[in-house]
Amino acid sequence: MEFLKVEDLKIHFPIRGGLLNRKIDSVRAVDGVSFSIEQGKTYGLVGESGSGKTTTGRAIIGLNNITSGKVFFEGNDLTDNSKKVDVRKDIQMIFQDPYSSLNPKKRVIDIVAEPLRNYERLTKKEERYKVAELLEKVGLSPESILKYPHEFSGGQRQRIGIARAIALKPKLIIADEPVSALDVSVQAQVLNFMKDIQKELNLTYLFISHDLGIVKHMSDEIGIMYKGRYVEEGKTEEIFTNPQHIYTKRLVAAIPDINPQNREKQKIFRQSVQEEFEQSYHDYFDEEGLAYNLRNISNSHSVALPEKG
Amino acid sequence: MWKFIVRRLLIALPQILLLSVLVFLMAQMMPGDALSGLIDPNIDPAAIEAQRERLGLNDPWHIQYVDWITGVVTEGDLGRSFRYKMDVTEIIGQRLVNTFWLSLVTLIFTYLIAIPLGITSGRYNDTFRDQMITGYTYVGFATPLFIFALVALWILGFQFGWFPTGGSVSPGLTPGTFEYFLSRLHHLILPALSMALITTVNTVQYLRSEIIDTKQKDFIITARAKGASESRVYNRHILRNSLLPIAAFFGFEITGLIGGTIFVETIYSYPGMGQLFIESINLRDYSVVIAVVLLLGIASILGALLSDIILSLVDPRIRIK
Amino acid sequence: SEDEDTQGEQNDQGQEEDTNGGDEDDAEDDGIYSIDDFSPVKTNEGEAIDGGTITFGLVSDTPFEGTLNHNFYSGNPDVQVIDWFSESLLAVDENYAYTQEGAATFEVNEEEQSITFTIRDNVNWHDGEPVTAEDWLFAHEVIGDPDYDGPRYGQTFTSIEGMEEYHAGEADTISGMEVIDEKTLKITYANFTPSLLSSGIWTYPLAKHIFEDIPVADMSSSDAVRREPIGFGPFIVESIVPGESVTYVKNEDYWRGEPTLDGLTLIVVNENVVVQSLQNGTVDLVNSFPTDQYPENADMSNVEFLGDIDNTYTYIGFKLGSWDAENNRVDMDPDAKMADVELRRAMWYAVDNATVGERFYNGLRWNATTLIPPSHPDFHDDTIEAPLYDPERANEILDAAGYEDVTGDGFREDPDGNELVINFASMSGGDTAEPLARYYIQSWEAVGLNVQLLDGRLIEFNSFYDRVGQRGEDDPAIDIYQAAWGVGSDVDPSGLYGPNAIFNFPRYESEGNDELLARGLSEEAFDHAYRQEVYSEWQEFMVEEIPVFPTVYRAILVPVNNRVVNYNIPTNAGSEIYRYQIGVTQEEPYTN
Amino acid sequence: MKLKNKLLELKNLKTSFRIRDDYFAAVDDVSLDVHKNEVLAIVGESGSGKSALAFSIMGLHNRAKIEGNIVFKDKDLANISISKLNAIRGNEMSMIFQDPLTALNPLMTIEEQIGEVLQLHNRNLSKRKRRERVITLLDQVGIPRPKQTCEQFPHELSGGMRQRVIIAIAIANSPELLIADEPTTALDVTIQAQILDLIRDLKEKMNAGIILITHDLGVVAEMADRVAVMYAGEIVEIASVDTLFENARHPYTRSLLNSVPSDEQQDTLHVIQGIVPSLKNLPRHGCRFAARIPWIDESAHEENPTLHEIAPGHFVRCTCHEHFYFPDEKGDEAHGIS
Amino acid sequence: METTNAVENLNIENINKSPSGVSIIWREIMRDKLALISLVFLLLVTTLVYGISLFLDLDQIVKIDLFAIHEPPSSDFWLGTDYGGRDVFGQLIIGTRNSLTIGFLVTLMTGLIGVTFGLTAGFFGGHIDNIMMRVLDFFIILPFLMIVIVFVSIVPNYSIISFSLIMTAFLWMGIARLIRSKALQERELDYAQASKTLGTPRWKIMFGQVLPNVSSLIIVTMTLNLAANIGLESGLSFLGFGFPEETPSLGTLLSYARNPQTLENRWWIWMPAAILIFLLMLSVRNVGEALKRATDARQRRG
Ligand SMILES: Nc1ncnc2c1ncn2[C@@H]1O[C@H](COP(=O)(O)OP(=O)(O)OP(=O)(O)O)[C@@H](O)[C@H]1O
Ligand SMILES: Nc1ncnc2c1ncn2[C@@H]1O[C@H](COP(=O)(O)OP(=O)(O)OP(=O)(O)O)[C@@H](O)[C@H]1O
Ligand SMILES: [Mg+2]
Ligand SMILES: [Mg+2]
Repeated sequence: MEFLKVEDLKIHFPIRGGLLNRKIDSVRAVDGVSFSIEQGKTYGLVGESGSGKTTTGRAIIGLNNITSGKVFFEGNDLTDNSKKVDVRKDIQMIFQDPYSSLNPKKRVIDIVAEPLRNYERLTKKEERYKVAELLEKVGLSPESILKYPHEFSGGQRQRIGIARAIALKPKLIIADEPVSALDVSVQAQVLNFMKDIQKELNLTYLFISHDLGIVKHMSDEIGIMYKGRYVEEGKTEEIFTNPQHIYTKRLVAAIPDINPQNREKQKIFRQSVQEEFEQSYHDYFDEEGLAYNLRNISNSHSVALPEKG
Repeated sequence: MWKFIVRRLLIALPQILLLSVLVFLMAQMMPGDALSGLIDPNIDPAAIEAQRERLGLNDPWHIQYVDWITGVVTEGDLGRSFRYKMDVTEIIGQRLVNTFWLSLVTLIFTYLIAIPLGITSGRYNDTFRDQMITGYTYVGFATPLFIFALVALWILGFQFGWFPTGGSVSPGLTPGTFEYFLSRLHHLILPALSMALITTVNTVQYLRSEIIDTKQKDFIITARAKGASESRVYNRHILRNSLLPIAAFFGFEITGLIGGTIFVETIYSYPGMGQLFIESINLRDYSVVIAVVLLLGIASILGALLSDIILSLVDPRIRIK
Repeated sequence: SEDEDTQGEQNDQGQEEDTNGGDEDDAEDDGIYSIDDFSPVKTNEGEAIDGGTITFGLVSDTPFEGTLNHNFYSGNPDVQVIDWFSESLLAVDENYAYTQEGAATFEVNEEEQSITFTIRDNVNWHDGEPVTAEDWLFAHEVIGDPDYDGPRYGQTFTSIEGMEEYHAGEADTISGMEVIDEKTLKITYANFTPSLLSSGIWTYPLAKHIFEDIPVADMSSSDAVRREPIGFGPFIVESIVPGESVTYVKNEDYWRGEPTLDGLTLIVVNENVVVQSLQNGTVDLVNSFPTDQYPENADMSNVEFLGDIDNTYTYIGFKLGSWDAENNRVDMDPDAKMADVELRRAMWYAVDNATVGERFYNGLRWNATTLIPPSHPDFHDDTIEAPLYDPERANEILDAAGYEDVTGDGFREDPDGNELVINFASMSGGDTAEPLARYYIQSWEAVGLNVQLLDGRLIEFNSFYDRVGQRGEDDPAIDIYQAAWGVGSDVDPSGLYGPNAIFNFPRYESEGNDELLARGLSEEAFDHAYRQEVYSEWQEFMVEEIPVFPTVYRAILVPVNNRVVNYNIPTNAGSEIYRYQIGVTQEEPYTN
Repeated sequence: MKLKNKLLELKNLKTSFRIRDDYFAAVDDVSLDVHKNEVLAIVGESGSGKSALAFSIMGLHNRAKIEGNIVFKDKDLANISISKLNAIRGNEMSMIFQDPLTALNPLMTIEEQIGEVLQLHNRNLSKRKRRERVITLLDQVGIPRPKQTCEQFPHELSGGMRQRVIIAIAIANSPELLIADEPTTALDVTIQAQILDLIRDLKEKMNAGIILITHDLGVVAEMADRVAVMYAGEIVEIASVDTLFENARHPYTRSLLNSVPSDEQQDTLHVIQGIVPSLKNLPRHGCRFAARIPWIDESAHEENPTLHEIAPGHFVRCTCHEHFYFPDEKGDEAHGIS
Repeated sequence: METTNAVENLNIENINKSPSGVSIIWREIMRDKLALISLVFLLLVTTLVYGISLFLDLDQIVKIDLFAIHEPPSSDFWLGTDYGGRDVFGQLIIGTRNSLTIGFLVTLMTGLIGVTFGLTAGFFGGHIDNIMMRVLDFFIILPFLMIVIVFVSIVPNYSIISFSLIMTAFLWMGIARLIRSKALQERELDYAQASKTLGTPRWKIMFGQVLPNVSSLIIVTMTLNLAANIGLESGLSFLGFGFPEETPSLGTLLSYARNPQTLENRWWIWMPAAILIFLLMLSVRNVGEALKRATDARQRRG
């Protein structure tokens, strides 16, 4: 039994219009995505803006309606509404924007205790104790308990968000661009911390980002999305050392190299990738510019290529 | 564009229908009817009752409604005023023209006042000038229109005698002549100005805050970085963008005017829709009441529609093709 | 004979010029005036110049409707407009009895129960066509037509022989009407009463050559009524701004003679601005001046205030029964809450109408005694003693009648010891309506009667009359009410107090009343003195019976610019000063 | 580095904002040179004063107090009439803004917006010429169908396209100095790469001096010739790009470099303790970075830290760098990463 | 993980609370002199009016006194008397009380309906929103003043309550629309989404999470509405669709000014009411603006 398994997930948003505001078309935000994650690992989801990463993540946690496909969590079908297994508390989310993800009108204690109040009956005292403990775990002083979010820096706020997410001891955390809004130095802080608690609590991450550098740093496995579809999936090293899809190559080439000595090399590399991209575009994408279905090229690495030829 | 308008009108249709039912019902619930005013020992009550019967005033309301709405839809017949013994359409025709001019002049005044004041206030915010203007908006907000209109009538109309104190035109002038036009204008100025001075404060304030907002937008910085002079920045960028919501408000102003005309027309004895409404309510001339409310309700709907259309015309972001 | 009777919505009126020199009060100090100090006729100061124009202010909150024909109009503002260009064919004297001074003369044939009218030869419509007997007949035919939508059809018409058949559509012609020749009309009456000769005749012809092709139902909205109205009066309508103003020019062909003025302008003047308009000469005169504004403006120097007694009285009515719609008559209920005449009498004694008149109306309304106001000097009997304010007396009467406060709550219970709450309905509109109603309640409270304002507020005009019973559906919640009646040019009160009158709101009837009313309309009553006698008796009778009691009579005030000469308040019937004689002494009005 | 081609010189620039009744310096005593055909990168965390600096040069602050000199080609922009400044900006000197979503007027077409800057500095340009020039520019910044784009409104373009339009506005009059304030932060990596290429091309073609503001060290490494590191309103280190990445000295620079995930990076990234102080709470005395490296002895800091030229063209503020070590390195060595 | 002493010893009562929204508002008002004066004035008027009216005998005030009609101010009648000989000062006190009561009632009721409606529509969105917005659209197009006048002339039992209800029925849309659009924005914000993932029920998110975030908007709008409502009431009374005179309101006193004699010669009847209305509206407005600034960090003065 896989820990998390997503099968042929499709999420379409209607576009309304016309005389009576009927549905006239749909945005295929996610269009046939399948992947699975092992417990305790980090799975990175990469892709350019609008490729459907967030939508996928939100669908798993139940914030988006699923058009078709299945999501299994520890063998339970989350898309089956008739079965009321409450596994929701085992899945939590960390949001991109540390500013809007905390209710500005609530004190830290209310924010962190919110999941506890929903699922556990604690006395006021127990609750306070628990919250202080969680804050301590994320490296904030328990004295902060009565402050408002605006009194914290971005990194601290993101950690409050994490404290809230781990309050129920979840098994899976969906982290949607958890550090994109943060400064480099603060990014480091949050990333380190996420790794720490992963070990400590045996967490599984679905780590969504468009920054390949960070995904590479965090993930064991990576899936690359393009226009709602997967173009490549594999172990982190495989993706970075042996990208197969032209789109993947292009992404990898676009990462700025931190060594100024490599400037020229990088530029030439990028140009060559760009040329290849332009030339062989039609080998990799169908008439609508969408990726083909994934095909295994090794047992841990698959690429979206057309069927035979 | 046309599709959009048609769609909006389609949405408006049930609204109007519902409005007509509501108004009709309300009118039915009003005590008395137009004939109840005819108490005269020389008039045979039976004759009055016969008239009632003939006019269908004794039918149940839904039958009366269906009769009425059929007339409205099929021949634009809004019924007949009991009091004026005329087709409602005709009475309203006269009054509507008067109210139209009053509203138009008021709107012109409103914008003539609001735009310079709002711009000055927004551009030089927190200066003395701005404080004066803001002061005016506060005073304007706190002064009920009817008090202002009453006092204005008193001082300018009577004490100084600069303006006529009632009516829409001096007697004896021939429609179409220049004197006639001037006289009408003369009769309009005071009511329109009173209404404009009071109701414009919202627009001034809105424009002010809109300008202050726009001033801080990034694209204004872009304009400055292009080397555009301050006046150009204001005229080409800030104003255009701040006036947009004001333009869009234009349609809603119409709705606002309706309330104002009731007061102003009553106070200045200006024979328009507002005055007609109050009279008709008092005299239970309810075919007129229904027609006035319905018409002004439709005006509100059209105002809102107009706003949407203006907005979609001037704002490329929501331009409808 | 415009018998504008109506209820309380009628304008207050007022009187004239400088303040009194007073009889009992010195008005200089207490601002109380008396109708006796006003003349209904303008004092002429100087010689009239040739021509000139005046501006007549029609005091009204609302525009005039514009139904500009005597045969169709329904509101008072319109008749003010009409009277300048159209007039009755018959003139009346001070008691509203027809005279031979009008555009037509008549001859009564009591035997035949008919009257023959002859229109003078020089009476012509404004377009030059003669006013004919046909026109007069035509007016009757139109008003009697089932399609007619105006309010005129009533007793004036039904008393004509064959009218009801015509009205019902059973006859093509009115059998009682006969055109003898172009200028002569003979009308035969089925119901020949003395009332006929004071207002019982329809005296407004309708220009047949203009209206004949218009369907009756469309006449009132036709251009001939609304835009180019026609008459044979002293002035001709020149232009109309609908609802707002009318300009007239003189009718050189007017049958009494060419008018002095070149023309006149009528404008609607809001009550709120009437003083200013008079002061600055915007208007020379108005139809009626709001009396409550008089004290502050009594010293206006450029006008003379004329005054006349209005033909209306305000009264308190007691509900004594209900309307029996089946039999079309009142159904008096001996167990009604107000059935005890002593209770009603006590309530009359409890209110101080003299003071009300002085204080609320500065003496321009005054204590009323009987149900025929002094506007009909021949019929109003001022010797009758009606209850005057005397709370002691009221208390005594109540005590004697068994209304005692047994529960000790300060209010009297009825003779059976049950709680007595009297519901008082009063109408809104009019400046003093609210305090006046409150005052009456207070006064009754002072003699221990628990009177409550129905619904806690004044009732709007229309619903008031609906609830009081103008459609026969009396609201049982009403015990007493305050209203006003205008007395027509004919004093016959049957329409208001007769057993078959739906407007008999008290729902009162008694043998004595029936008999007196019948006698007033009997043949003998063609004798003036006899009729006076009968109505004097009736007035006295009603003071004893008290189905209603009158509270105040009213004055009409008409300020007129000093430059105007030969003006007479139109209500002042029989003065022999006519509109065509009005002139001015200078081109411009005097200003203040 | 061609020193004679000095284009811009900042001398003791101090930009202060008014907060309630006091002025607080967001840019504090900054001196810098920019030369022709050079990319000077300014890096630093959010709130360190980078944008405030750029805005000061362009004269775009409307309520800030600016002290010191901004000498641009012999003219001191800090003390120049607004009309003269207007003649320079958009013309000889221009700026690219960070947020392509908001930096364009939503009610004007692309053509109007680019045309405006052309018209402002060349009144004689005919309408037709202007349009041609706009199309050329759009083409130049890599917009595929320039003719159609002309007629379009900003909201009809993607973020990358809009940023190109903003660049087109900036280069319309071939400026000698181009200030780019985080031009790619809002964009996807692939588009970022394209935009950076574009800027680099422009530098070469127009021989312009470029101030590139960013907090992405990767971008710095790829683009810059020289780098100035800002912290809390001050420049803490200036060096050529190679020197900086190989031999950064200032503790802040080193910490920054250490916190980026990179190929050679260990499992845990370096974290700078504490937070960037807000403008009101900036330390105004001593080493401003001291609070964030508390394990370094106070005596290691200068009392009034100044920039020291420790190698030709390599300036470092304060003496604390000589004693700096990362706490987990147990203090035995004080070398930068590489 | 071991719990450290810090957690063990955590004593919540000793931790300094950060300033809450209320105190920020309070600070802002204290800083704005005009708003402070306005607030003090409002409180003063409110307390005085409600306080004094406890001791006033309404029956006595509205008692008709035929011998004291139109008395100018004197020591017996501080503000003179009206045309029924009734004490204007007493009417002013009661009138202000009634006007304020109506103002408060209408503001509260419209607030309650508007907020609930707007929040529900905005928060649930989709079809619910669609339907609710149609309803709202319908109310919005009604010509308010006219409909109210028609209603007033229908209603048989006319009292402060029924009047307030009528006003409310046609006045809740503004705030509803405002709250809805704000709620639409808020529900998309991550904190609301976060609550969903945390298993918080929808209604709890709506009232517990979203509501506090729109509360400042609600307070500001309601304050400004209060001023507008007081104005509306007086307007209706002026037109003659107000209360019976024995339930005086400020509008009742003002409507006496329709009589030109009163307007010109008897200032004591209407002028105090006019001034009071003016000051009340101005003060409410000042306080409202200060609140608005307090809730908008950008405009805050301190
Ligand atoms: N509620 C929605 N209604 C309509 N379309 C939506 C909705 N949410 C997302 N989309 C569309 O779905 C597509 C995928 O969006 P998504 O947010 O998942 O992308 P992403 O990969 O997370 O991008 P980013 O990096 O910008 O966050 C986009 O085209 C977006 O416009
Ligand atoms: N107009 C202003 N009024 C007051 N303070 C300001 C103003 N503009 C900037 N600041 C403050 O000045 C400091 C420097 O701001 P600046 O925008 O220059 O930072 P930055 O380095 O560009 O950061 P980022 O990377 O976020 O753009 C910050 O603390 C900021 O809050
Ligand atoms: Mg996303
Ligand atoms: Mg910046």
